[in-house]
Amino acid sequence: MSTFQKYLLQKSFWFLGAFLVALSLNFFLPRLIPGNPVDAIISQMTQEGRADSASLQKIYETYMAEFGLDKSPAEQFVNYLGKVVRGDLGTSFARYPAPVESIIADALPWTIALQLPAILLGWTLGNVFGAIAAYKGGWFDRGGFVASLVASSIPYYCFAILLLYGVAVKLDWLPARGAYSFGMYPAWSWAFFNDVMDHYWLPFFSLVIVFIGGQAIGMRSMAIYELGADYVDYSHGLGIPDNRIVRYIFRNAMLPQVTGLALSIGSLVGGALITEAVFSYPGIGTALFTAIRQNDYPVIQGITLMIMVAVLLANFMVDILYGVIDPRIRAAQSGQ
Amino acid sequence: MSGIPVTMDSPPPPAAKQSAQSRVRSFTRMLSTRFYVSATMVAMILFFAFLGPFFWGVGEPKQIVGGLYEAPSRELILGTDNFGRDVFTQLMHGTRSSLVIGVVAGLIATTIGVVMGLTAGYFGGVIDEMLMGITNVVITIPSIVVLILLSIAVGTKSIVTMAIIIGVTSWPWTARAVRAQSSSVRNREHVDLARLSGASTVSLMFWEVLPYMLSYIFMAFVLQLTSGILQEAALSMLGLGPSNAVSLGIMLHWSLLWESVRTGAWWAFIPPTVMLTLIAFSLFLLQSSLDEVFNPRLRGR
Amino acid sequence: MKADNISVQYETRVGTPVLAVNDVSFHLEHGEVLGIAGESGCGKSTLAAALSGNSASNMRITGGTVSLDDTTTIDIVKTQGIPRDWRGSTISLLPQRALNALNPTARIGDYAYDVIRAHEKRMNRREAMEKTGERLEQLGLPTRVLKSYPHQLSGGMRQRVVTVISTLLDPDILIADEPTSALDVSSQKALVLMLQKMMNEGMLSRAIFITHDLALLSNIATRISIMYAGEIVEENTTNEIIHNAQHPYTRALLAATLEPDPSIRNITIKGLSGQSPDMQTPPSGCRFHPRCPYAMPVCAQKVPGATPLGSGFARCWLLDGTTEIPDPIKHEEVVAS
Amino acid sequence: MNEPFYSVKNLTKVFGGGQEQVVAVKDVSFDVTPGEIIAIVGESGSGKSTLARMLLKLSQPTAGTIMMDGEDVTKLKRPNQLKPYWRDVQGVFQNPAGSFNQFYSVRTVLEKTFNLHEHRLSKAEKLERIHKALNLVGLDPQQTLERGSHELSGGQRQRVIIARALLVDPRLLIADESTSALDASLRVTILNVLKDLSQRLNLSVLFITHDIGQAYYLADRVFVMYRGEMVEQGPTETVLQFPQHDYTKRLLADVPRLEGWTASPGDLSIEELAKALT
Repeated sequence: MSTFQKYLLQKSFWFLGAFLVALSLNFFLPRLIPGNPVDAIISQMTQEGRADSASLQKIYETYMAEFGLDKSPAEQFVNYLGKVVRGDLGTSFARYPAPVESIIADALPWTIALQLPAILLGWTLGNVFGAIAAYKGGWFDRGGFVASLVASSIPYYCFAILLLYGVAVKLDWLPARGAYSFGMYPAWSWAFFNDVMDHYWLPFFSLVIVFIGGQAIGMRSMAIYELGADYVDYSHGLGIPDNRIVRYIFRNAMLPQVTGLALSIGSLVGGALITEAVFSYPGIGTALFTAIRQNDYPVIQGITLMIMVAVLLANFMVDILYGVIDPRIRAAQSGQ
Repeated sequence: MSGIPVTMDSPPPPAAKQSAQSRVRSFTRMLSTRFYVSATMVAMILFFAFLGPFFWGVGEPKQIVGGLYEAPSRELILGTDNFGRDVFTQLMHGTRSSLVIGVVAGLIATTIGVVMGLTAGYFGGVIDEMLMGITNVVITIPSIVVLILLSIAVGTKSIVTMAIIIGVTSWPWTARAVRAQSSSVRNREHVDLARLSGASTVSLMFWEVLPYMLSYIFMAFVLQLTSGILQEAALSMLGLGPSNAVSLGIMLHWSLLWESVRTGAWWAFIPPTVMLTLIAFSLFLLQSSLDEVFNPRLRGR
Repeated sequence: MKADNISVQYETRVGTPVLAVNDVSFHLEHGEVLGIAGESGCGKSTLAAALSGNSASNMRITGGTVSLDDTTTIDIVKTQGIPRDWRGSTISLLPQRALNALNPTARIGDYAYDVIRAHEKRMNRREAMEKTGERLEQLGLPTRVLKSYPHQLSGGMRQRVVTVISTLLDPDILIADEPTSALDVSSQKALVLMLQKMMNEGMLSRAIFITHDLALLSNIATRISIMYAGEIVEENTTNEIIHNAQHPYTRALLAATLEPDPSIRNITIKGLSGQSPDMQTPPSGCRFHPRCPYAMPVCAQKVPGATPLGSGFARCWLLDGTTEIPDPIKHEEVVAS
Repeated sequence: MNEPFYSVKNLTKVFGGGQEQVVAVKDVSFDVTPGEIIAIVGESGSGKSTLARMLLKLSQPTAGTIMMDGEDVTKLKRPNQLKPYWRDVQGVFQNPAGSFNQFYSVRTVLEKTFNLHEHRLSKAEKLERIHKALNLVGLDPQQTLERGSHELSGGQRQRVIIARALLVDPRLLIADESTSALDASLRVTILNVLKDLSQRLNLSVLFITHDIGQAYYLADRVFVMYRGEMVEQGPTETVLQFPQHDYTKRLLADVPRLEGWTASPGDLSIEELAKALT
């Protein structure tokens, strides 16, 4: 077995472990709710007078069976694992009998469409600004640094609220809620596309700007660290032009930033839950916000599980990718 | 025989000798404007949160003092919220809750992180692999998810419970960084010399390794504190906040639920937003100015 | 090549600047290797940095000119170091920590191509590779290193590869800044022999070799300058420095050079007491006087001028003709009973 | 000649396991007699520092024994078991800056050593010993005691570290590259201190170095290490004037001298040298 295979195996082992821990957390934590989740939802329904006692009893039994709460914890866990493997995440409480998978499937495309471009753009611009600021130094650096610090220290949800109020409510330049106008129906038409884009800009920029700030700060400090490296001095001494040297620095400082990118993409789903809630954008974040308000445990659990899996997968790929980019690490993997 | 070979070494020139006083002086001179600005901001926020209620408080934070979304007036300078409660009073109490949660969560996270990292870095080998294995697993599981699940599991929460939940999920980065530091300090020769003086392992870790990381640990604490405050706000906005208190996140949760942004009741959501931003900004600035002092490479930039 | 009145200082955030190099001048003829020797903190590496255009952010060149064969003279204060198009092709640097001097994520060949392209725009990649490969072969190094990353080479190999890259463009002057300090004796010897071969075969016409190791320096340098506290205290041909040193500091350095020779077995060599001066507030008069065993009142008051000594000079009040000169070289050694 | 009091037999240290196994020290044996200075010469990677750490009981040998006064100390591990050993065997390391905890004054650094003593010493006794030790290494106690690491020069720091070892009246001092971080002119003063202490206190010194010149100047006996093995040992004159092992010969031929490299039969041309080194 080659060293690389060994490395791969070892990594897979770790991630399998992490995945099991994630699954167990996802399974056991909601079951720690005082009483059990079904009791909680039933008592809420009773309070709100949403159903008579006969149908309550029926609902109760359905959920007990669904959650498997009538069996032993070990059996429940095995049951749960089996269902997860089959892609069955259960049934929503609040939107009974909608399956959780379909709720997630409706919301996920919106989230990806909103966040993936925002992350890619913010990451690219942030890294370029950061590297240039570190290399140029002086006023450009100081000004840029303070700007990035401000941009990255504004919590992204605060920034989102301010944008929403300023641009959509006060100035009324862009629509204030949703992914498309009320009364529009999703269709492949220009009108619909334009409407979607109108709704898109605000949440998009609120994410991009914050992301640029964070990336720029990270890149700047990595690049400052690289600037002190001996190879930079040596390259200067040999008369290699500045733009080449910036490229070396950029590449070497980039390695940790690549991890950052992949992790952001992985945590994309969970990353800006609140931004969606603020703009009532119909993605995962808003779904989660609603589910929490309605104590819709199966939906909460489904969403958290999906986020965990996404992040774990991204992490795993980063570890492999990292080896491909950095010859130092690649060498260690293939045992040179 | 004896005599000639050993030359008496004269003390170094006076310039090298520094009194404790002058050392303090040169330390304070290294602090930048950035430090003074951020420290002043932090002090003002602390004053506002902890002493403010005695000066400007209008009753209890949850006391209803007026109608729904009353605009700011002379009596109620930030108006009322969706329940008719005084926003200014809530803001002071909310800031206090956020700070308390941040400090407690920061302390918990830093302590766990330092203990894990120090132990792993100092001993190396199997212990290191085990502890870092745990750390890596915790890192790869997104903390916001664990926070959501934990918050649901706990049900009704106090501010302290909230802080504990945040603290126990956010230590791994500190652990990793402290481990890297401690395994490098551990290889310094004075640690071996102290061992040759018969010092026990615990005293080596405490007296020879830990002092080298204090400045770093303090900075890590400031970062953990900041992120604790932000995480609390995020959880609270999602509706998973403490049930018996007001926090900045809870104020924002209400304004999301009751549509104060879209109805234009700016006094209900601008104050907590600005306050959170101020807190985060001043703490980041503080951290970066300290980083500059402790980390000579960044100096003069 | 001539360098005149070079002064360099480091700005400090607190207090007065550190005067690392003070009014240093030297000249360098074709076929010569000028050795600059001195102990840590004497300013020798700062001098190298200033001459190779490699300034740290807080370094200021406050005086000096560099001229090449009396044709071009540049004021290095204005440019803060030598101009970029000179670096690598006219004046090249062989750095102190060669082990980390190569970009870790570039193959040796690609890096060599970058160096060549910085000066010869017309050369394409294949030609550059061929040129580098040829040079490696000439110096007895395997051409496969072209495809290697720096971390794949051993320490001694990396040092030699860096030497090849530094001299790739046949620079007029090579400034070697402590290139041997991290190497074991066999690799040191290999490097010195390689530099000599380059000199002999015309890849290199002259060099400045900076080190703290006088014994090694005597094997490569034709002339030696001894630096102390930012100044050159003595300069002469290698032979004169080794056999007929005049400055007390030079003598102390020579005496402290412990050679594996039976003659050092039964003697006790006195070292110097004290430490190098703090360069924020250098001593008055002769900078060496606080540590000098022969210090006289005048040494603390006035800066000694350069006394010519055959083909070199030394700066010491003992040499101005009014004071009796102590016994030469063996003086610091006291024979044990 | 004195009887040896310290002896090492077949000491071996192996790092790692399986395919990545590295034998850092292999079957090293020697004796030490009171008052002698032994130089262990070798290049970086020859295993000399690993040997020093084993002898100081900072790392556990894979095989072999360390005997002190006929008693086997190889298996001792816990600090309390090792205190008596550390009263006899002390160390000085390479980097004077790293040897100092920058948060403590010279006094604090020195006082930590009293932890090794069997009996509690009074304050006055401690101070007296500290004064004596600092005087032995040529430092003025009044001027030095309250200083921190950053207020001392490299040479002074190294002297304080030697004084630290002297506080317990050791019989064997292991100095691992203790002079290589110092400038040449300061280096000889430290060598002189070691020489003087050895003679005055009948202290044995194990001086580990890569520099043959220093070994020549200081040592009564020289051991040569190469790739973890001790390839040659004997009286300094014999080893250095009539080297037997090829490695010792090459080392001697490659040492730079003021008069140029001595031509020896084993001298290589640059191509051969380059080939031998790659």
